[in-house]
Amino acid sequence: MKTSYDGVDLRREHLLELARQMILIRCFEEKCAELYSVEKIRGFLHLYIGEEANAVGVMQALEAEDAIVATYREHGHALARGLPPTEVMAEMYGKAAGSSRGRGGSMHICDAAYRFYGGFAIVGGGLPLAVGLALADKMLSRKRLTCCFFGEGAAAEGEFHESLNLAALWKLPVLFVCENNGYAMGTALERSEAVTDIYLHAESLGVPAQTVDGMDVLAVEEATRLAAAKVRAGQGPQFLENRTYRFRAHSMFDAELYRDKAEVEEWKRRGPLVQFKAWTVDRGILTEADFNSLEGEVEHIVAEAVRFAEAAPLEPVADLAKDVMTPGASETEARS
Amino acid sequence: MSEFRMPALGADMEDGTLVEWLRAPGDTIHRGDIIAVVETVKGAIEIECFENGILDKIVVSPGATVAVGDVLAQIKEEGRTDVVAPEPRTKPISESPDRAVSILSPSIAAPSLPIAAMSLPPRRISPAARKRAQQLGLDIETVQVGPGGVIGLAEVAAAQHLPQPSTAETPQPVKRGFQPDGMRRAIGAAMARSKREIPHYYVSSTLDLSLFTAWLEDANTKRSTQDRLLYAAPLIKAVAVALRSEPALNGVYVKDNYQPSKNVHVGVATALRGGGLIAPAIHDADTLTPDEAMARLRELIPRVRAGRIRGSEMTDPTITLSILGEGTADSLHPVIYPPQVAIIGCGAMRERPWVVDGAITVRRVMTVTVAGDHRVSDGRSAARFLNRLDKILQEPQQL
Amino acid sequence: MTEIRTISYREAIREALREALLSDPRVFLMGEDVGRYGGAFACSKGLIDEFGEERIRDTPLAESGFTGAGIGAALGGMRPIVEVMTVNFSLLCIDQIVNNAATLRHMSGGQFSVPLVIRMATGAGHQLAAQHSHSLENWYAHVPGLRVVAPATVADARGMLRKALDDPDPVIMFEHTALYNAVGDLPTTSDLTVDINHAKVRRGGRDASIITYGGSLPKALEAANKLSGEGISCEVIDLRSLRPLDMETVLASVARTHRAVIVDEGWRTGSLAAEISAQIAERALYDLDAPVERVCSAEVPIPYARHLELAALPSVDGIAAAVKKALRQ
Amino acid sequence: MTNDELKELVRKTLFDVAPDLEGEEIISDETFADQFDIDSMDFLNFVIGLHKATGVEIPEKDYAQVATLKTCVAYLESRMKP
Repeated sequence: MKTSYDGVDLRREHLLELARQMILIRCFEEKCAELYSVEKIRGFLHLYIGEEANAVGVMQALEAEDAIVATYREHGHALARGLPPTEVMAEMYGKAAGSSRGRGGSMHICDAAYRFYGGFAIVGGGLPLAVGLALADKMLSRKRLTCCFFGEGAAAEGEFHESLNLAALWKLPVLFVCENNGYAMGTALERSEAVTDIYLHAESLGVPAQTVDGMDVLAVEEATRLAAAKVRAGQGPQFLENRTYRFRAHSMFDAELYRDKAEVEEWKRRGPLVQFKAWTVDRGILTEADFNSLEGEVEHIVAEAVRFAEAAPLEPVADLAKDVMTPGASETEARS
Repeated sequence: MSEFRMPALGADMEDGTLVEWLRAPGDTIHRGDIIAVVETVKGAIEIECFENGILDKIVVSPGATVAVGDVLAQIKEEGRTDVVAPEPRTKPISESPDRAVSILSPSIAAPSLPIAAMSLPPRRISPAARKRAQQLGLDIETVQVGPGGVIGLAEVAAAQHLPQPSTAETPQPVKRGFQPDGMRRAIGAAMARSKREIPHYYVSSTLDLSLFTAWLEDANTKRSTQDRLLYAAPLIKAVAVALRSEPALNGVYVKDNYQPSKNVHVGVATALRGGGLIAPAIHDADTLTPDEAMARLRELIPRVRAGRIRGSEMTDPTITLSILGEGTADSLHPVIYPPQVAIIGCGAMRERPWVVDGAITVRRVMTVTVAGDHRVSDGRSAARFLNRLDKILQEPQQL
Repeated sequence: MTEIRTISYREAIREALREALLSDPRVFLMGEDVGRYGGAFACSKGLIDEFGEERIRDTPLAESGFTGAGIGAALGGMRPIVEVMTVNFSLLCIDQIVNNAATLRHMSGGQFSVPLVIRMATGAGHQLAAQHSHSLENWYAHVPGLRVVAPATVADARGMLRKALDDPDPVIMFEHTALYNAVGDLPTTSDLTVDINHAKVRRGGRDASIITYGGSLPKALEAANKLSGEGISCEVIDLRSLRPLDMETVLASVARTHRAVIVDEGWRTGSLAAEISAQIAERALYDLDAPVERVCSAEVPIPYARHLELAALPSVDGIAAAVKKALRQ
Repeated sequence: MTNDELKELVRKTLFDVAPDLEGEEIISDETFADQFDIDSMDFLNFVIGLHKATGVEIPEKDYAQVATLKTCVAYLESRMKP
């Protein structure tokens, strides 16, 4: 980590909050892995463990009015954005009290109140949407931005090029955040991209870009504040390539044949919590005790979230077709 | 106690040879255990058991070939005494769909059909025809097959005039295509019933058609041979227009109440070669020009003779017109086609002495007779109709 | 007696676009060559001079990009009209339409709404060969969450857009390329809005119901006229809405005529005609006097050569033959 | 066209109009209407058939002259261009 971070509040209270959020995400995701093994959570589950610094760091630089478009690995982003852990867990259980009323599941957490447009499971699928949200803001001269998270895998999709070009061409208020964790499911970056520096892709499409240490929450916050300021100043889209690593498999069905254990251990030693704890404790801003009490506090929050999800009711089957269309929009639909 | 049976392992597997038992009587077995090996055309296959319990009695010993579904061994439920009568076990149906097919394949499960029915081709009856027959209280089995070997609305409609043939009649073998004799018999029976049930009255008038025939001859000289008009065409139109203002003659009598019709669909009595008469409808005849009426006739008559009639043509007529035609007889007192309530009969056109302004002259005339249903109308409405028809025929160019 | 004016289908589309742009500042048109070029089928000619580049947005050749952007803008409070030049190119953005536009409302538990209109030209008949001659309306009419309409007349081309834009859910409007030059009458009254929920009986009849939509309507009407000369009276039903299907109107007609012939330029297998035929069999079986007939495109990639293309597409004679088959003639 | 060819043509035209009469023997001096079940529609189609085959226009007033096989052949012969 660096010695100084301009524009970042390094006082105790702020650092405690960063720690709390990262620990919450870590603990929440580990509980999800456990619940998955006893078939409480089904379907696909993609964990954010190891990448916590990115969501937490970026969210610090966003306003309540900004919009967020993310991917299927969006639990951390949802929690960092402030979505209630109880509702996020209920969504993992497919309960009606879940963020998406139990219909989206782990890959499609969303909440209109937080302008959290949610998880998008088609790689690159969210990018054009983010461009559109920004287009609307620009046309209605609203002072806000849209933050779009995606992995380095999306860089290979046509939609990546189409979206970045549109954003640059029309100077739209979009903050692209690429969480480059080195692997697109089972394919290492160097085996799928001729140019592995993703930020160069963005520059070639007319979007100013830079790399960020995705394991350092302060560096992420610093870079995001700078980029967000440019976007808010109307300079058009900005692009951050956060270099990070996921400590667990792509999803629960993955035997991780594509990487060796040593590499994982090596990254774990430089994990976001490990580095942040060392940096804050060495400077005497936070203490070991702070981290322990945070872990206790978070354990309670996650346990409560599980209790809430267990008790929450399922959506009645009778509502299956509810909200396919807007009620009353077409009598025929209602009649037939 | 339950039976362990020879499972079907492939859609085309008929039987299997037991090669080896992997468990002995008295062994406890659990769901999913492999307890035997069977030789099939595809090779040796290990057989899984789906029950928990104790292997009781081996029924089939190694080397024996048994059919799919036969009992191989008995399995006793753990701890359950034998006194419980074994519930009737259906054949173990494995999940594979093709297995279900082999159960239902005719070779095994074909119910025995009466031999007589086996020889008859299946009678293809359209759903609408089946429903219409039911509504009319008609036994669909008695309805003649139409063209294309199908019983449709047209065939039911044609049969609608039929009294139900008594069951004594031996069921004739079903013949393909249009049966004129069947049709003739059907119409004869319908006429008899109509005569019995409908109180007919008759009113006739002889009309001077000189202006009409002159107009027609002149019109035909202006037309090429193909477009030439038969007098029946403009006559149909005239009758239809005259009927517009005579609701009591133009409608249908159904279930003891009369429904006048707002349109005039004229059933044109058409002679079938070799005898028999059928009167399919020309729809909305009052709205047609003479040329359109002629085109309808030109299309309708050959088709009707070939037996290709449409359901709506049989069910829709609200009145029937029967024209005797050239060199036949002076007048015609026709029988009403149920459920209609009137029929118009036209005799042949004749030259007759005719008084005009007190002097005798020669005019081409035709006797037109209205046969009406006294339950619905009386002579005065028929007379009114004939006078109106006369007036229309005196101004043929208006048609 | 309101006066009548005669305009082309293309002109009616342009008027509808202009009226929408004038009446609602949230409305904007986005698509390839909709601006400077005036639209691939000249439906937006002159609009850029009147409304400017902000609201008449030419886009790069990035169907997924700009369609997704349209969806995002709709989420963001705009009322975009995205023009995907033809249904053939929509295969490049069908992911955005199906996985985002159609799904977001339900998958978010009703939190998000996508009030978006996507217009696509469709159909064959101009010898454009297989890649430019598709008719895939049924692909979109298959997807819950979308509304799909097919204006076949000048009045519908002029009147449907208003209702489509008012609809809070995504509406896909198919304009058959053979219709752009068709000419029709419009009353000079101010409000020309038409509903987009119901089918219309374009021609009453007794002996058979011809059910069709979009570019096939003129062929169906011509076949009906040809048959009426032979004493066969056909009812012609213009579906207008392909999702939801107004089956009430279809079933009422079949109940009267007892025979159904469905004309659909899509390929027979899995076509919209197949869906309608299934619903008739499910809900009107006992009214049928003959099997439902379907007149669809031959199951071949649409060929370039004119005589082959004509042989592949539904034809007036083909429709008449199907009616006669249903009448067992 | 010889007399026999013309007779054959008239026979064929009549059978076109009434296919179920095919193969019947035609008595040459008895009217078609009397021998067969020919109504005014059939006769009109017969006249149209003759017109198509021979080009001879038969006005309604001449119908009586083409009512039998013999008179019909004579009528046509006198009017057909050589």
